[in-house]
Parts: sequence; C-alpha cells; structure tokens
Amino acid sequence: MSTLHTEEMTLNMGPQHPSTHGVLRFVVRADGEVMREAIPDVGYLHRSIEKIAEKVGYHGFMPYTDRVDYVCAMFTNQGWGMACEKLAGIEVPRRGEYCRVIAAEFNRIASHLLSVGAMAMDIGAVTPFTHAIREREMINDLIEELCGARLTFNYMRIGGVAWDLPPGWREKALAYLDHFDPILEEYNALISWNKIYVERLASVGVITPADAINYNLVGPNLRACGIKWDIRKDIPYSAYPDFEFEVPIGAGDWGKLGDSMDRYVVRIREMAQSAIILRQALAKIPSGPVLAKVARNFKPPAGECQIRIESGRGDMGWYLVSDGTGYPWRVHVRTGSFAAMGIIQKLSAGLMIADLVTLIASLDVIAPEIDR
Amino acid sequence: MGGGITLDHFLVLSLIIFSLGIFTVLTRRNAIGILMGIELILNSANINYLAFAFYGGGKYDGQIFAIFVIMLAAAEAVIGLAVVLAIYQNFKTIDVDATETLSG
Amino acid sequence: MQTLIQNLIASGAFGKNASPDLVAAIVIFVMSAVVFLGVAFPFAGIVSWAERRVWARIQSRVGPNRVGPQGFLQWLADGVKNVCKEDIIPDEADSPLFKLAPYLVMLAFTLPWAVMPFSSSLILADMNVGILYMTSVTALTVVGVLMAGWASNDKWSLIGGIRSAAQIVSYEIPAGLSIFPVVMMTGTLSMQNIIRGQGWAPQHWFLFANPFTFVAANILYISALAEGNRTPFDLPEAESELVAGFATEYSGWRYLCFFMAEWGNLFIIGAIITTLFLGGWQFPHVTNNVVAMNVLQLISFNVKVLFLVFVSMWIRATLPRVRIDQLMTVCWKYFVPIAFVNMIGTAVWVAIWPDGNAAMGYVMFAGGIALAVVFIQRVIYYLKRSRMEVYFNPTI
Amino acid sequence: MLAQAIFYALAALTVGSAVMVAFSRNIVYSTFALLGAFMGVVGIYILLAADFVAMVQLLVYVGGILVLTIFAVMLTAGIGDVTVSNRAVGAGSAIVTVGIAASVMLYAVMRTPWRQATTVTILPTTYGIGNAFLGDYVLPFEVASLVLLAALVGAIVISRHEAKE
Amino acid sequence: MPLLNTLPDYVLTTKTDELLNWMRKSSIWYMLFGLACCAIELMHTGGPRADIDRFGASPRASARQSDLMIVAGTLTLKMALRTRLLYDQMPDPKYVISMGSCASCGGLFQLAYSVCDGVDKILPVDVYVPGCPPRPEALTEGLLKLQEKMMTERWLSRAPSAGNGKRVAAA
Amino acid sequence: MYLNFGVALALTIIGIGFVALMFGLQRLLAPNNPYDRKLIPYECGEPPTGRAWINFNVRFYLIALIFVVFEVEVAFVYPIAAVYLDWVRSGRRLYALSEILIFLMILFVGLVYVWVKHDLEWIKKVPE
Amino acid sequence: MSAVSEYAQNIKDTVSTIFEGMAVTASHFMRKPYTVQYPDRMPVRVQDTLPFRYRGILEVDLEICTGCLACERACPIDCIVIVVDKDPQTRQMLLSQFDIDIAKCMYCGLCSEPCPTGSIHHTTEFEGADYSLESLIRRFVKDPVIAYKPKKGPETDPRIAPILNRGMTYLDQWAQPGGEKPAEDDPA
Amino acid sequence: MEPLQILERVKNRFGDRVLETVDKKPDPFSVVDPRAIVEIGRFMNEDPELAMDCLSNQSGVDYKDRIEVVYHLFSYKHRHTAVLKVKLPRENPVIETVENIWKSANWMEREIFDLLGVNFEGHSDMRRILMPEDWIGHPLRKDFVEPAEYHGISTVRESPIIRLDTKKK
Ligand code: SF4
Ligand code: SF4
Ligand code: SF4
Repeated sequence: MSTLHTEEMTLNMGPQHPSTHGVLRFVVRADGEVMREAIPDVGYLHRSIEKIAEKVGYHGFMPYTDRVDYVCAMFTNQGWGMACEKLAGIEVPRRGEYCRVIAAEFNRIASHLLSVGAMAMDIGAVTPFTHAIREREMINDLIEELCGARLTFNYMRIGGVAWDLPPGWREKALAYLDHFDPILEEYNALISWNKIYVERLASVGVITPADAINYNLVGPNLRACGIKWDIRKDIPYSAYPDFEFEVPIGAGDWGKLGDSMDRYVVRIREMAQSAIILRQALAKIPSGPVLAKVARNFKPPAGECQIRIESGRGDMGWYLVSDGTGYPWRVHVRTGSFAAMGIIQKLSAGLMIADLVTLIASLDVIAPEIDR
Repeated sequence: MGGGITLDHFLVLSLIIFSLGIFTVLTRRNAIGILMGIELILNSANINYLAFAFYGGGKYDGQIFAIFVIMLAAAEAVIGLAVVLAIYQNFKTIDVDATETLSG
Repeated sequence: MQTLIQNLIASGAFGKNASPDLVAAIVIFVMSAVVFLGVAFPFAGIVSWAERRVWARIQSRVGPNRVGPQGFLQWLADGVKNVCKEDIIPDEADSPLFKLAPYLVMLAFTLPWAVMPFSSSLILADMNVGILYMTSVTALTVVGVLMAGWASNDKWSLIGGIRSAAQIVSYEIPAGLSIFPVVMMTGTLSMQNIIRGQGWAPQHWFLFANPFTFVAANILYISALAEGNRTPFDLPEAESELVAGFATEYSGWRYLCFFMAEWGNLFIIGAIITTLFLGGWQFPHVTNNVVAMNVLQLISFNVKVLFLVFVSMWIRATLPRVRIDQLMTVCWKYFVPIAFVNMIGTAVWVAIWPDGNAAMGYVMFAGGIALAVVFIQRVIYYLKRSRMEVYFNPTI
Repeated sequence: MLAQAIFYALAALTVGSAVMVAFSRNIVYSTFALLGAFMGVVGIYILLAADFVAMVQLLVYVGGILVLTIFAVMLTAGIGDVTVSNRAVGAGSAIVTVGIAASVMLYAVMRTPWRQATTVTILPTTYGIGNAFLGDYVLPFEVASLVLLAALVGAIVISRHEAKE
Repeated sequence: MPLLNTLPDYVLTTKTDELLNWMRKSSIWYMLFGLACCAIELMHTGGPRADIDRFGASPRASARQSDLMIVAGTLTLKMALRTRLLYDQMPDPKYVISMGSCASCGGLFQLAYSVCDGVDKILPVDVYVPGCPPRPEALTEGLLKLQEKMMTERWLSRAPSAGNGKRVAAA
Repeated sequence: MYLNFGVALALTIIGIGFVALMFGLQRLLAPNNPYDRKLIPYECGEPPTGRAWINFNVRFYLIALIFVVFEVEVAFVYPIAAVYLDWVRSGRRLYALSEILIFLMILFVGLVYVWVKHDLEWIKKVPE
Repeated sequence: MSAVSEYAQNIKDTVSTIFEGMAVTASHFMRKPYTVQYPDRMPVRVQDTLPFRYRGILEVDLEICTGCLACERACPIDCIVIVVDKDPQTRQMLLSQFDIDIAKCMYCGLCSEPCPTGSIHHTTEFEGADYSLESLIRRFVKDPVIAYKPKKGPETDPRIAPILNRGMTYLDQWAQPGGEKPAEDDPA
Repeated sequence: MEPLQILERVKNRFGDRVLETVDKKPDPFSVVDPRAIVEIGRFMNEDPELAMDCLSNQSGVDYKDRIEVVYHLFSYKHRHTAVLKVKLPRENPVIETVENIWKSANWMEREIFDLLGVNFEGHSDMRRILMPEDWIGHPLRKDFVEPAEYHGISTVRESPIIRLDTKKK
C-alpha cells in the first residue's frame, strides 16, 4: 500500500472513551484514518486483588473474586472455590455442582449478551445494545432471586454454593429459556446478518490459529480461529460431563477465518449452547446437600495447585500457593482478556481507527480482568 | 435596478477586487495564496460580464460567459491545486521561489 | 407575497406615501421572522425530544416523560440549560474562527426556509431557481464544519470535521444528479411549479412516475441523510470512535447551534423529498375557500414531511454505522453511477412520453402497496414469533 | 435608499474580505476570508439579476473550490506555524505597481461613455441559458465537458504519479 | 459579566431562579465515565429497565458538554489524576455523584495499595450512593437527590451565605 | 426576483441575530471561571501529545478533487434539464437527447477512469 | 462470482437485510416498554418486589443480638464495629455500640452467615443516597441494651418470639452443610 | 503424556540442569537451572513428543528467602501440561526471557517485572504494565510497604466510626 506522505498524528484513545470497555487506553499512531499501530496501556483498574488475597482469609476472599471479572463473576467464584477444593481435597456434593453449573451458564449468557451488545453499540447501533441489556435484566432477576445480588454474586463457597435453588425457581428459569431462543433469532435478524454490520466485521483483525495459540488466546477468541478447544469438554470439571452440547467454532463464512465476525458469531452460538446445557441441568438436577462440610477457619495443607475453568472469556487459570496457614501465600489469576490485550498491538497495524474499536469489542476484553 | 446604482459602481467594485487579486498574486509566496488571488481576479471579471449584460439590455451572453468562466476557474483550481500538491510532495514546500531553485 | 405587498400598499396601511420597497422590506422581515422563530426553531427542538421518544420506544424504554406533559418541554429544558452553561474557548483554539463556525452552520440551516413550500400560497419566496438554491446553500455547512474542526485544534475535532466535509461534498453529487429526473419531467426549478406538476393521488406523484424516479427518490433520501450526518452515516460525531466529532470542544450554546442545525435539517430533507417526489402540498380540491384549501394543503405537506422525519429517526435506531472507506465506496461506486443511469433513463423516458405515462403510475403504485404488505407481514411475524417478554418483576 | 444600502453593504463585505485575503499573513485566515468575498460576489450577481449564475457561484465556488482550497491548505502548509509567509515581491513595490495600473483603469472606466440600455429587463435566466446551451453555444458546452474531463484526468494523474514514488 | 448571584432577592428573581433551576435539573447530561463493576450498573441505569432518560439525563461522550460526572467504580491512583483533569474540563456548573462503595470511600479496596480510597479526595462530591454495586434504582434515587439539591440553588438572586450548591472549582 | 432574494437576506439577518442574542443571554446567565487546566484540549483525560494542526491524509483531498469536477458538471446540467421538456415538446427531442447523452457520457468516462484506476479506494493499492 | 453479479448481490443483500431489521424495530412499536417507572409511577414499591434473599442495606434486630461478635469477625473489611462490655453488678453482656458503615460495606453477606440468631441480616432496602459520608453510618444502639441470651427451649417472651422467628427464617435460607433439602424443587 | 513422564523426558535430555523433580500432589513440577530455561523451553516447544506450544501461565512467587518464577506449559497438540520452576535470588533477580518462544510471555513477564521486580533479559520492552511509570517498589513482594501518598493523594483513610472503647479486638 502506498499513499502520499502525510504527517503522523498521535491520538489518545481513553482512558475515558466511550468505546474502551472499562478503562483502557490506547496510544494510536495514525496516518489520517489508517493506523500505524495502537499501543495498549492498561493498569487503570489495577486493584491489587492478588495482594489482598494474602490479607483476607480463604472465605473472606470469595467476594473479592467477584471483582476479578464482574461481568461473569460466577466463574471467578467457581475458580477460587475449585482451587481451594483441589488443594484441600474437598468433594463438592452433586447438587452443589449442578447449582454451580446452572448459575454459571446463566452468567455466561449474560456475559455474552453484554459483549455482543457492546459490540453493536461500538459500531453505532444502539438498539441491539439496549435489547441485550433488557435480556440481562431478566437474567439478573433470576440470579438475584438465587443469590441476592445482581452483579457481585458471591454465590459460591468453598465446598459448594451458599444458597440452594429457591422454591419455584426452576419453572421461572425454564420460562425464561423458552423466551430466550426467539429473542436470539430476533437479535440476529436485527443486527447480526445486517449487511453493513457484516461488512464492518468481516476480514477485520484476522488472527491465524498459530498466533492464537502462541499468544495464548483462549475461549471464544481461540475457537473463532477454528480450534476446537473447550475446557468444559476437554478437561471436564464440575458437572459438565453429564451434558450434551456442541462447541461452536469459527469457519470464516463471511470473510477470513478468525476475523471479528467469526468471534462474534461464536459468541452468539455459545449462548444457544448454554441454553441447551441449562435445560438439561434443570431437568436432571439431583436432590441432596449443596454444601460440603468446610471449617469456618479453612486451612488447606501447604502446597500449590493450578486449575483451569472455561469462563465467559475462556480459559481462566487460578494458581494458588498455600503455606498451611489460614491465609493464602500467593494467588495468581491468568485471564483471557490479559492475553487478548497482548495481541492487539500486533493486529492493529494497517487497520482504520474505526476498526480498532470493533477489534477491541470483538476480542471482548474488559478492564478488571486485565488489571485485576 | 434603481436607486442610482449605475454601471460604474459595479465596474469600480470589480476594479478594486481585481487590483486586490493582482496584489495577492504578486505578494504571496505561498502557491495556494497565488491561486486564491487568481480566483479573486476571475470573480471581478465575472462581475464585469454580468454588469455589462445587465445594463446592456438583458441578453444571456454575459451570463453564459460568466458560467464558462466559473467552469474554467474550477478546472484551473483543480489542476492548480493538484500541481501544488505535487510540488509539495516533491519539495515538502510550496514556496514558489524555493521550488524554482530546487527544480533547477 | 408580491400581491400581499401590493395589497398592503394599496390599502394604505403604511400611509399613502410609503416607499414601496420599505414596505416590502418590513413585510419580508416580519414574515421571515415568523417562519424562523415560529416554525424552524421550535421544530428543531421538538424533533430532538421526539427522536428520544421514538428511540426509547424502539429500545423498549419510555424516554423523557417528566418535563411537562409526556416530557414535551424536554427540548426547552435542554436549550435553557445549555444557555446557562459556561462557554469554554480552549487556549489552543483559534478563537475567531472558533466563534464564527456556529454562525455559518446556523446560516446553512436558516436559509433553505426561504423556499419552503408550505402550501399553494404559503411560501416565503418562490424563486425560479428554488431547488438549486436549496441544494447550494448546504455548501455553507461544509465550510462551517471544517472551520469548527480546524479551529478547535483538537485531534478528534479535526478528524471529525474533515470526515464530515468529505462526506457532505461527496454526497452532494448523487443528490444533485437525482434531482434532475424531476427537473426534466417538469421543466422548471421552482418548488411550486414542481409540485404543481404532480397530482394529489399517489399514482400521480413523481415517486411512482416511472422506475427511474423511484430509484432517484431513494438515492436522494439516503444522500440527504448522509449530508445531514445521520446514521448510518453519522461518522463525524461517531461517539464510539471520535468522541463527539467536530463538536468535541464546543460547550453550551455553541454546541447546541450545531445540533439544532442537524435536527432542523431533518425537516428540510423531508421537505425536499416531499416536494420533488411526494406531491408536496397537493390535496384534492374539496372547497373553493382559498384559506381552507391552504390549511388542508399545509396539513398534507406537513404530514408527509413528518412521516419522512419519523422514518429517518427509525432508520437511525436500526442501522449500524459504516466505515469511512465504505462510505466513499457507497457514494462513488454505487450511488453516482446509478444516478447517472437514472438521469439518462429519465431523459429517454421523457423523450418517449413527454407528458408522463399514466399506466406506469398505477403499476408502480401497486408495487409500492405490495412492498408495504410484505413488510407488515414480517412485522407481525416478529411480534408473534418472539412472545411478549416474561416479566419477573410484577410492577411492569 | 434600500438598494444602495444593500449594494454598499455587499461591496463592503466583498472588498473587506478581499483585503483580508490579500493582506492577512495567516494563510488559513485568507482562505476563510475567501468565503466572505465569494458570498459578497453572490450578492452582487443577484443585484445584477443573474440569479442562476449566483447559485452556480455558490455551488461551485463556495461548495467546491473553497472546500478544495481548505483541504489543500490543511494538507500542505505546516499549519502549525501559519504566520510565516514572507513576500515574494516587496509589499511596497507591489502596491505601487497595482496602484498605477488601477488608477489607469479607473481613468478609463470613468472616461468611457458606456452604452447603456434605457430599460433594464429582468427575465428568468435559467431557460435562456439552457436554450443557449442547446442552441448557439452547444459547441462550447460540449467542449466544457471535455475540459472538465481533461482536468479530472490530469489532476488524478499528477496525484497518482506522486503516489507511486 | 455574569449576573450570577448578584441581583437582590425579589419575588421575580426568585421565581426566575426556580424556573431556571427546574430547567437545569430536568436536563442533566452525564459523562460516560464507567470505571469498574459499577459501570455495568450504570449502563443498566441507562438501559430499558430503570430508564434514567425519563428524567432527561442522557449520556455524553465529551466532558465539554456534560453537567454531571458519575464516578462509577474503583478509582485507582493511576486513574485519579486523569479523573481530576476530566473534571476540570467540564464547564460550570458541574456536579459529581459518587456511585458505589469504592468511589465513596474505597470500600472493600481500602486494603489495596493501588486504590485511591474515595473520590472525595480529589473532587468535591455532591451525592454519595451506597451499594456494591448500587442497583439502578438506587442510582436513580441518587440522581433525584441531586435534583433536589439543584432546586435549592440560587441562580440570579443573591445566594444565602451557606447551602449554595454552585461550587467554583479551584484552578 | 429581488423580493425573493430579499427574503434570503432577511433570513440571514434573523439567523445571525438570533444566535448573537442567545450569546448575549449566555454571557448574562452562565458562570464563567476559566483556568488553565480547564482550557487544555480534551483528549479523553490524557494530556494531549503532539499538535492537532497537522497535514492531513491526502485521500480526502483526492475525493474533494473529483467532487469539484462533478459539481461543475451538475451546475451545467441544470439549465438544459430545465429546458429539456420544451425541446422535447417542440419536437427536437433526438437533438436534445443526444446533446445531454454526449455531455453525460464524457463525464461518465471520467468516473469510469477514476474507478478503474483505483482512485476511489480508500487505501490505494498501487500495483507495484 | 463475476463482478457484475456481485455488485447486484451486494445491493440485494443490503436492501433485504435492512428490510428485516426495520421490521424488527417496527415490531417494537407494538410492544410494551420494559421500564419500571421508579420511584413514583408504579403500583408497588420496588423494595417489595425484590426477592427475600436480596442483599440490600444491613439491619440489626438488637432484641435478639447475642453480642457474639461473629459478624464483626466474619466481615473481611471491618465495617462493623460492636462494643460489648460486661455490666459489673448484673453480670450481663451490655451492647453499647453497634455501628455499620454502609458506605464501605460491600453487601457480601458474609456477616449474616454466621449469626446464630439471624439478628443481623440484609433487607431489601437500597435507597441510601445522601450528601455526606457521615450520614451513611448506621448506628443501631441508641443507649446500651442487654444482649440476648438464647433459651434452651423455644422462645417464650411474646415480645421477642416473632422477631426471633423472623431471624430464623433468614437463617433457613442458608445452605446448611450436608443438610437435606425440602423436596418441592426436586425433579418430579 | 502424564506430567511426570514429561518431566522425566526433560530430565533425561538436560541431566543435571534440571535441579530437582518434585512429585507433589496435585501438580508435580521440576525446578530447573535459571540459565537453562530458554534452552529447555525451546526444546519442550519443538520436541514433537512434547510440543508445548502454549505457555498458559507464568507467574512469580515471593518466598521470603527467594523468588520463584513458575511456568505452566500446555500442549494443544497432545493436550498435556507440565510445570517448571526457577529459583532466583531475592535482590536483583535476573532471568532470560522466553518471549521469543511463546509470545504470550511478553505481557506476563512485564507483569512479573512490575509486581515482583524480576528482570527479564532480552525482553522487547521491559516497562511497568499495571502500576504507573513513576511508582516506587514492587507491590507483590512480601516486604512492600504502601507509600503514604501518591502525587498528593494520601492513600490512608480513617474509618468514620469511632470505637467508644479503646480495646481493639
Ligand atoms: S463499589 Fe463494588 S461494584 Fe462498585 S466498583 Fe467498587 S467493588 Fe465494584
Ligand atoms: S455485608 Fe460483607 S462487607 Fe458488609 S458488613 Fe457484612 S460482611 Fe462486612
Ligand atoms: S448480630 Fe448476630 S453475629 Fe453479630 S453479634 Fe449479634 S448475634 Fe452475633
């Protein structure tokens, strides 16, 4: 590509910028509309959660995990819980596992809704975003009734969940799922297949499978590159082995394999899959206790472990080091957004400023997960 | 057009604009500035055309000439500015004197 | 207007020996003031409120409904609030130009009202270059926006301004080319005569006169939206990319100037389309009472215009935004060639049927009806398919 | 007298802007001042009953050439340091030459007894121009399009030639 | 020069005050300024369920056109300086709502080393909204509280010594 | 005719007057305490880097260039479009038609030329 | 695909998809808005529609607070301050201070979990906005009160009993470790 | 392959450069010589048997006497995982970067540098990533003390509640 010489200009996108989800900052070196590169600058939401874990006990850290990734807090709860259980060798009751799966899958739908909605809004369509918010509100109602909070759930405990399903909750959930499928179709008709929208996304920000692995992309971003990898299937945990479901992967039907459109479509399809899982889980949830016996001052044996779960943004790894006292020695969370952020600088060269926005949205990065 | 505005008014007006245009062309060093001066000159010429057409019994020739002049002005501006751009791309300046020395 | 003034002078309202052109000046001034302050300015405000309501409805919200009845006074509140805001002129900005820009933009919004054909006799000035006048005054907007973008000395503003300018000028070409079919069929540039060239019945509208005019109408409407910086072409103030486009640095009343112009332009867009293609104020001749006729015509004109305004809001609530290169592609590779073809086609058509082709009118109109029916079917499908939301909250 | 007032107002606007164009050190200011000059000229055209030409002026000059010029200024000049634009010809000498030329012409203008029609007729210009285009002036008309084509191609070629290297 | 708080206290001026205040309070444009979890609830507040647009409060992207800054979320030290700058760039009169525990006093992140506990350390805060996060209705209530406060301000007529909400931020 | 454009003049005056009036009102009502931090350009909360008045991308310029040519062409077509109907009525339709066609065709060639030479693409891919 | 047909295809796609989208949005004109007209224009208060488990602003029933300080210990961020001292002559626990800083509280519910009597619990109240931080401190003890002593058998005091029952309903919501669940939401 | 077999294979290949292999539930790991980490990494990445194509997690731990950098390796090809550790001195810990083997190491190493002060030689840009540029100290170290103020913003906040009695619990 050869254009006439024009002076470069350096733009600050963020930290307060409508399209940077949460507080990210990009230093964009642009030539007119075309970017030379966009250098991400993170850390505006670094809340030192990993350090706090060493000050509050194991139980006390549970609410903080909500804040590691507030859009899908159920998974962070579960990750923390599973790490402690793995270290202390606690067995979670079946019903507890099912409750976890149900809550988590609802949360996954909510998280993906936010992601696709925000994406539509970044491309200028506000209506799909508000519709997504509307659906989230309903899910929030359900989760609120389950655990009493809309966003920072603090639902799970080491060894199970804190509350059992309330009476009559199952019917409501099923009613919602019946309502959700047509809404998804309507949403697609409204925005997903819209020509302008497809043109904006197709062949933008293409990631090759090799790069995806090398940069350690995870979750939908990885699957969009055509790699069939889902922890729920491949390293089964919790109650997931009991369920039948597909793992949608990108095929590059609109543009190249691994472009923004693929990532978007993978998320849309995953929502449908979550609905399928939920129906099964609600159908065959066993009875029994939901919480194993765990001492109030919980002291796992000295040692270390790492667990991986499939969160809304993909493979989330919890690395926990314990020294046998009541306080963790070191906690490290490896999140999907952190890796996804790392690849943006590479992808941004030669894109347009407008495309950077869609790229960020399609990678579905959110600030707290990067900064923690 | 009553009100004691006669042909001379317009002629003088166009004369003033004309001389200002000439002045611009002479004094500007910036090529774009020179083009602007030329635009001024063409405008004053147009005023003359129309004034004569108006006071010489409404014929259309004057107006048609004016339109052609505008057309030519546009073409001239397009080419001129393209050339300016070209010069700028070559010498990173649009200082006409400088370009003379450089291109020589 | 001419007649009105003559009558006034004859009636000696200004005294026997009032100089005619003084009287003319006064009358003109008063009437223009009435049109601007009584129609243009309130419309610009109200449409901003209406737009928020329409958006809200589409987004299953309620929208502003607390200020006055159904929030009708919202626009007034916004206006007054903005006048009460501090007026910031950044240090870096080039203050003379920074101050001048809003005036230009407002001017470009004010001038077109001169040739707004409200009814057969309610028009400020029936110029015989009317439509040309209307399209050419938009040029001021371009300069104003460029001025604003440059003077702010802020990168977002600069990009926004230049984007906007490039977009407006590009879309002037398809817009201009799409006007010619109508001009050819009526052989005039004056708004009133163009309207008189059509009938009140839809099959006599130029929209349905022949296939070319139909396409031309659509192209003109979309190009007009693009010139008015409306979604899907609202790149200049694309919130998610450029913070607020060329208006980023503007605050308070200066900021409002730009947006009043934008909202007010909706009416002008609608008026152009209505005049050229939807039969303007045409209304069946039900009474001989001139006043009554004019009122009816006024209503019919405004109904059409407001419908178009509504459609533009609806589009804005539906579509995403295009990228700048796609914008240019759409303009130069799709609209301009198609508009060219349109023009030639119409020229041939007129050469064959100088007085139009009545049968075609009916056929096209039937086609339009069919389209509408299909659309309504889809709407009903979606209503049925996605059952009413399940409300867990009893208060809804 | 209204007509006079309007005329002088327009003249003042035009001349004032022209002066700004001529004397402003800031190229951007002179560019935007050009807008004033063009608008004033539009007014003058209208006074001369040439409404169509006036509109074309608005369309082409303000909407086209001016925008192009602004783009050119934004593209080329180091706009950050707008104030530097020293003179090619000394201002003084320029003024002198222009002054002499102007006075000569003024003399000519004043002395010549222009033949003026007794009655000034105002007719709708568009049709006349149109008929002329299709009639007497058909050849220039077509040539005009050729000229425009040439201008377009030429300009593009120049720019692209630059783009290549 | 502005008439602000200069005119003597006549019926007319006070009535005008009320009118102006009513107009201003009914069109509060807030800046899109989500920092953390609370930002999600901020979106929901603009969303269909608790539609804050009913009160004429609509989001603005640029600080230049916004009257209200809703500090929604954890204010880290790195962000604090930028926040201060953004606040400075808003035109007077401007207001601040501190949403959520973090913004109010650091909340659960008072233990953290990188968090500025409490936005009131760098800006004057008008209304504190408790909650973690506050549900949209709670934020709406905060907005209504702010509206009450705006109604008590004096605009034209001479302001009473205390309780004048219009603060002039220091340079 | 003067009457018509008088209206335009009147509207100009009214528009400018209106805006100015509001500015007056604002000066009366609005508070005003500028200070340096408030007046630095807005860049999403960052101190700005580099100056904004830079040489801008040339694509816009080329677009404007093409635009001007077509604008002039539009201006030329207006009058003949206006009289076209009369000519057709008066039976010289082929003549008039061919006139218009030739005129348009020549410029259409220009458009095609620009198109095939990829001057309409945003990012120009010059075959190297 | 040949260039021309692609050209036509693009136009067709654009038109048809936009057509669909417009249909969807048009259908929303005929649907109810989803807005809760908080605060005034609604049949019931929002608080009453919230689920029982909703973790709103904390509340303490001093009548049944045993002064065991379990909540104070459980709170990760110490936003509960309880002062209990023994009354010298009547050897009774005296609650002289029970403050909760709801501006700092993160509504996690960890404090109400260990409470033996469910005296400290979350309500569905969420309206707490105020102009100053100090007014966001909830002070429950006006003047020192005697801490509650759990009886062996069921509560007899007619004044305390209803409150205690309510507290117990809060406790019932929590998942007892290993406890069986009522059968009503097992799969049929 | 099982984690232990992997570690065995590495051991056989590199001999005493692999200092020790700890088989400790739940995750066995082996401690390797800091100077050899790049070689070992490259071997594990390229060896077809192992094909550790993804560095899924890299984190640093500050034990009071030493600093450990932990590499969690994973292979999408064979779907197996392995854990490596290196022990570094606490003052001025330096180790070579593995960025050239696994790109994902770029940001993780920046984070470790930022929070624990481990210096990675040959890293493309070794800047602070989370904390402000002008921040002092490495927060995740056990002996890190929080500065009293940052750019005039004090970092301590008094609880508005005053205990009536003096005794702290
Ligand atoms: S107050 Fe709670 S929800 Fe809000 S930002 Fe802080 S931690 Fe997140
Ligand atoms: S809810 Fe959580 S933060 Fe609040 S007082 Fe209870 S334990 Fe402490
Ligand atoms: S509230 Fe409950 S937990 Fe807290 S002191 Fe009283 S009884 Fe103990």
